[in-house]
Amino acid sequence: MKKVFMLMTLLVLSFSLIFAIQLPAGISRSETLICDIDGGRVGNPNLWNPYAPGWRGDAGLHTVVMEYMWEINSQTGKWVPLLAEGFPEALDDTYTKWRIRLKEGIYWSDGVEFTAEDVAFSIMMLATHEEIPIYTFWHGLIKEAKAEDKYTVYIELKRPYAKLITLFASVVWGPQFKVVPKHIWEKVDDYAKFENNPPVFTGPYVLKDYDPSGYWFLYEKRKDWDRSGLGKTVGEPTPKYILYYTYGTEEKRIIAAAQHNLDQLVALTPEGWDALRRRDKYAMAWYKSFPWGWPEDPCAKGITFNCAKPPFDNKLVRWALILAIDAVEVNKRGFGGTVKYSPYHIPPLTAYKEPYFDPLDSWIREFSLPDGYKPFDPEIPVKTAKEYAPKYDIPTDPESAKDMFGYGWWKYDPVEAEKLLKSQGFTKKDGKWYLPNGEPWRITIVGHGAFNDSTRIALIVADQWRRFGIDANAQLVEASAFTAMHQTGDFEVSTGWPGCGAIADFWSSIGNGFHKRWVKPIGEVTTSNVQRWVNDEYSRLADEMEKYQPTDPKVVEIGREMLKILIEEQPFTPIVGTTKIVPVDTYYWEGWPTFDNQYMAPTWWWGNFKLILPHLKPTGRK
Amino acid sequence: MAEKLLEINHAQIYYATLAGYVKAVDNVNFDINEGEIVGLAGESGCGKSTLIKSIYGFIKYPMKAISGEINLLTNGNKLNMLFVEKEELRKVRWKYISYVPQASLHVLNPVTRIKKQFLESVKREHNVKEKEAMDEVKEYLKSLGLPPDVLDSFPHQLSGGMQQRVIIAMATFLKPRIVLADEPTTALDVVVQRGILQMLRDIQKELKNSLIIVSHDMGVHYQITHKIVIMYAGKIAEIGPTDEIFNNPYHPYTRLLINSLPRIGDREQRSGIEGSPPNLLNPPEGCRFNPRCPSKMKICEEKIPEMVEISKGHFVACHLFQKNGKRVKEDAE
Amino acid sequence: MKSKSKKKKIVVSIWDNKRFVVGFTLLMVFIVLGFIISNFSPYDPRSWGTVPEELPPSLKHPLGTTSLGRDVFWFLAEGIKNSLMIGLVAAIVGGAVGVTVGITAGFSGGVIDRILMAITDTFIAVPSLPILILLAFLFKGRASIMVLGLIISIFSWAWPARQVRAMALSLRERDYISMAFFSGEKPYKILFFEIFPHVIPWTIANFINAILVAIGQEATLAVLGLSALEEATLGTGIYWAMQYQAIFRGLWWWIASPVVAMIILFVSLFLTSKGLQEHLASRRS
Amino acid sequence: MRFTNYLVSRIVTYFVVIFVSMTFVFLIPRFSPIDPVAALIGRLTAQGNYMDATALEAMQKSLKETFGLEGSVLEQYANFWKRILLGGDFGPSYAMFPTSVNKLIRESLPWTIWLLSLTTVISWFLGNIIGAITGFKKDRWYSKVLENIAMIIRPIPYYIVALTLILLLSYIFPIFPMSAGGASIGVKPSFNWTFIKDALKTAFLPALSLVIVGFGWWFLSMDALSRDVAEEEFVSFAEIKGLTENEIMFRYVMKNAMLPQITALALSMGTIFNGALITEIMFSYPGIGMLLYRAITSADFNLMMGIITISVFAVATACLVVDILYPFIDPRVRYR
Repeated sequence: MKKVFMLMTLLVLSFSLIFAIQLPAGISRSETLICDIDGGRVGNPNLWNPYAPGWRGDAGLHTVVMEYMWEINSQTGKWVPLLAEGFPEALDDTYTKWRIRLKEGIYWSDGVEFTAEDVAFSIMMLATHEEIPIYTFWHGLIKEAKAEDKYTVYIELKRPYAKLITLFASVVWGPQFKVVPKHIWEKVDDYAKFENNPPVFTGPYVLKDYDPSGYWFLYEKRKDWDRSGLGKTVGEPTPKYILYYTYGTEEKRIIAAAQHNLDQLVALTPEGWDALRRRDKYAMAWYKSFPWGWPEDPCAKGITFNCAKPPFDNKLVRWALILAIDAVEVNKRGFGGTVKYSPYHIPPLTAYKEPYFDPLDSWIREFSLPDGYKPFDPEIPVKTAKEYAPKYDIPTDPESAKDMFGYGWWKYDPVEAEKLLKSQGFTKKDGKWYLPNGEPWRITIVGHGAFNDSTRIALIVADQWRRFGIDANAQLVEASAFTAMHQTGDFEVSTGWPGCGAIADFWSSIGNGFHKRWVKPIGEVTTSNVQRWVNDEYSRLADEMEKYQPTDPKVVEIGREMLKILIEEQPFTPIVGTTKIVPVDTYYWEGWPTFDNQYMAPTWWWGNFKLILPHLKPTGRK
Repeated sequence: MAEKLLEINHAQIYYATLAGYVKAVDNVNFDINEGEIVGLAGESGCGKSTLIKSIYGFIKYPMKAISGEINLLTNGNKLNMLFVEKEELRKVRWKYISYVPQASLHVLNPVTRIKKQFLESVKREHNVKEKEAMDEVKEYLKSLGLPPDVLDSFPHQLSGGMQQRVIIAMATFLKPRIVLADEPTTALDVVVQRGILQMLRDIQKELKNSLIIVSHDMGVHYQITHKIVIMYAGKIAEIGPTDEIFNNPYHPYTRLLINSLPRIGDREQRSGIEGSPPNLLNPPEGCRFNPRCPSKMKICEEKIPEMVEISKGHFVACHLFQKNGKRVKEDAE
Repeated sequence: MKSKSKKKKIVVSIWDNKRFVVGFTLLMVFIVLGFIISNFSPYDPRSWGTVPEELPPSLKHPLGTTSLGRDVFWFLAEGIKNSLMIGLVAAIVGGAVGVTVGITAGFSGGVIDRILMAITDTFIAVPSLPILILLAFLFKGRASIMVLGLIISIFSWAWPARQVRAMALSLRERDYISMAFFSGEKPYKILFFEIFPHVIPWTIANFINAILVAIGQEATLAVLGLSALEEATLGTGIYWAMQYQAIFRGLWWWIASPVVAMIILFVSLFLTSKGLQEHLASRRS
Repeated sequence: MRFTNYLVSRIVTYFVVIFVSMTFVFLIPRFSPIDPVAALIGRLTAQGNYMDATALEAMQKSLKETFGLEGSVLEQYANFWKRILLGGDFGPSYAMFPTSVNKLIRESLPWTIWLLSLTTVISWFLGNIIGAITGFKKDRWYSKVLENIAMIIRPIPYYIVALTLILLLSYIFPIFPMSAGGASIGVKPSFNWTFIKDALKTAFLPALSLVIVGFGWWFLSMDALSRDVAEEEFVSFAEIKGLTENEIMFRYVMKNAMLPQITALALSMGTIFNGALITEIMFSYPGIGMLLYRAITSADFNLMMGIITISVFAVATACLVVDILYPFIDPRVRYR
């Protein structure tokens, strides 16, 4: 009996003990920031070459070691020159000659000064070396890049290209262009096979140690951090060490955070966050309370139609299917009510309010289908707010609801959907829909098995369409099949997410991306416009948009017209924006960006994460 | 006077089933003396196999010793094999009492060489070196007329008859006082059968011990035994010296058994005994043989017949006979 | 011969075998639940949002409800049916192919034996999980319960085939069977009347084991998100509960129901199979 | 002579099996709707790597060239065999280009082999010894208890077992702190005590989970086999001979019941090379299973072929070894 009692005491004791992660000797937990690795285990941890197709930046390389010419503050949508000074200067009206200025006094981590030679070398490397497979595009674009002086780069293009900065500046995750040290890379024979280990870049941290199995990476702050781009631009990053560590499954990451062994998590499901916040009083997300997550992820999630496959080539059929979707339910079941509705084909970002959403608001309310039906429902956000108000005490007035849940979405109106379908020759017998040719209507929605949002939307929409009378089902496939099926047009409806954008100029994403020139017959591979949607007017506007620099006000003007066409046509239909629940555990570190302190976006896995580091403060807990 | 080696007193051995006890051996008494070859005879299911297993102390669920004694008398000690400690049992087995199972191809461990299987029991008892034991074993096999190279074989390489010889050799190697043989020749062909019986008898002559042999085949008993115990439905019907039993059987059942035996010069097939043995869950009242008995009397359904000695060493349990051996049946009819 | 056989004659009924009785009773409960009661579901168990979310077990919802607005009890009933179906399809197809291939190879010998065994060994050598995943891609979308069972059966026949061949080889050596061959008996008659009876106990055990393995395999595919996620199965039941962190969020009824159901289903099949085997074994001797 | 004939024909079958298996495995992914180039582009775009349509188009073309996927399936097939036969080279991984497949496998395989061979052997021994005891002494209370426990554990999906262990031993009672990888931070793989101790500690939970599940499996089959053997006449005869229970159990019951288990062990040693996907996922343990799973989800044909080839070789070799050695283990079996 006594033994049992002793044992129980021991168990209770060990219960109260929180086990800290074991760090190497000489490194204390209080000066170490532990970060999650977005993509999990790194397959080849020896590979530090950002131009190798298989490189991984999310384990620290591009967040704390590398620096880009321009990072983006994804909260404001504004570029932050990091290595560059100011913005690219067009030297002529046709945008073929450019000049880029660099900051002075930045040094590579091996002590060599960072100069225009490095930038010119890097550009020419991309423009001339065939073995770097991702950059073939640069061969056709760059004619010459040279250092005019130590801090000035001159670039000449083979053809006019107004969007030059989008190649050099981070828009979402990171840019195509990563500057490399000339003094190291000029000695390399084969750029595609070069491992670049240990990595030498301008960032404030250097690689100290890493797991040969790719589960963790330890970085140490440079002694001369003030000679990094970040040090020159923002200030001193606080943590002395940064440990990238992947615990694996969501369950384990939750436990790790609750035990204060993980300071920052890349993404949790709404349920995972629910589980964490009940266990860890130090855990914190973007909003203090519901709906918690950061709603500014640059891709809206929804469904995509294959416009080359009947009956999805008929826009009224597409509209009917949209009206058979209950977005409120999608939000509730798929995301626990935490996401914003996205009626537009760009994500529901704060940055888009002023250029697009507000100016188009009255238009979208009045927008009507050919039969005069007005599909837009601005009441949906209020409805959702009211649903969650009792549980979370949130305001339900239209303005607050708009902030939380967006501008609205399309009505859930199976009656109108039925009317539309019948007008197109569809018939309904015994609650089941039949195609105009008399066959039963079956739809397979392809979802991305590895992305929760895509999976859940596919399953919920399939369920809703079944209730509407269509024999719909969802097929979840892995990444490899998902993209391939899109590229060859081997799908009917999918939950892909082409509706991306972070800056007002959406030319590089849905602008050029939905140009009719990319459309290929089903069976042939196309990398863009996999919806195979052909619209002459839209393509003309896209061509027009290409001619202006991203900062030009004309871009937004054209953009609004393009959005109108997309709304009318619906080649793909975003349903909700993406809310990233990217919590932090503030036991050791505080000063993280939040809704109340929006100096940056909580984009831990993007290159711009480094901009947050100087704002962090240690709590002093041991 | 030959030494008594075994006494069986009121042995009751049942089988436990969901429906109740099956009275496989019910109140059986007899003794066995040194130098005797005793046969246990009866139809299938009469309890003879159960009895011989019990004599060996080989009682496993659902078999259950209920009461009585089967005393093994060794050097003045009494060991009741019905209720004995496992360790005690192991001490006497193979040394004082051995058991030869029914001939089959599955008695020897198929994956071990004969040598090893032979030595297992030998070494344990003798506590001798393997090599010495081996030599002894070889010598013994030779004396029995078995080729010593069987020792290096696996069981499946030997014929059924050879396997049975090996088993008998194993069982008798340590010169036990009692050898039990449970249907030792069944399933072997006639020529081999004779050889095996011969071997058993030779060994018995050599060791001067007692041999108890169970067989449903009266021919086997005729050939080898000195004394026969006839069992019917868990009880002893008749015990007597072999030639008396064969020449002058008293019990109607014994007579039927002997009549069913084929004889030289027979033209027609001998008929078996009509009817079938009773259900031992609920054996018939009175004499258990009464439903099949050609000479059934009224008393046979009411009273269990007692064992009476009709002549010296010849007992019978039948209402037809009184103590003096006079038949009562004629009078009754 | 032995008085033991007396006792065996009395215990002829399989209902005297405790394991069988317990296993079979449980199995019947599952079969009734899956194939009969599930048809009386008040709502489509696959549909989302048919009941209020995350309610603990109550009289109205005996096993509670999920975050998806499904009733766990009715989902489970349907899931038991579908899981059993997957198991049955895989076991029937796998067993039939395995026994046929094994017996054919074992009795024909020579070239046919070599070819059949090479094919069998191929299916043993090729790792099943990656191929199952790739095949799941091939069956675009309509990965119905039947298709899932068939996919799983692709890899469930090879091992049994090898075992049956080994049995056939040893049976072939037995006198009465070679006698039958030499006396010119039709091969299929020998197969059915002489050989098959000998493989029956093994076949039953293998059949039930195949059902269990298939149900387990579906559950593994499900946790990787590769099962027919829209259908209710025991595997998808666990998948959804894991996806919505039922354990951490205290929704124990959601995760426990399919797991416990799986355990009981296994136990019932296991006991039934054991009981049957014991019964057959006792009848043989 | 008989043996030589048998050996030759068995080895011919062995190579046929390997050839057919690999052809099969080569073709299946190529007829599935997966494509390595699309997968890589998909990963880059899904990450939100901002890339304009023109750049994507150009990238598609050059990647196909770099990956050597330009030719027909037949040409690729010929190439594949050429590379393998001329030096065992599986080419570069697509998803982790330009890292070579051989290198990736070399990094992961030792972890897998060490964890799985250890746990397989442990659970095999435990399962067989305990299974033999309970099967032989089936009426003892502990046999019944053990059998019931095994019967209940066996059907629990493996990931539930794993998760329960993590919750129990890493969270509620944090005896084994959660970790990822094969060793702790700063401990480098090498042959010294620090590393081995650390690796043992890290591998404890995954190993425990595998042993629990593996034990259930081996135990139940050994239990059943031993029950059958215990009914055999030779076991009764051993008892008749007066052998002790232990002697009978080990020399008679176990020795006979073990035969099929030895075959099964050889085969499971072969399947070790498949890795243990769910274990690796749940415990973040480095290994070949996750590598293979990643290869499939990213359509990394070369990596897929590399791992599956090794696995096919291992299993086919295990089968071959079993077939050749079995007559030595079981004297009753002859070559045919």
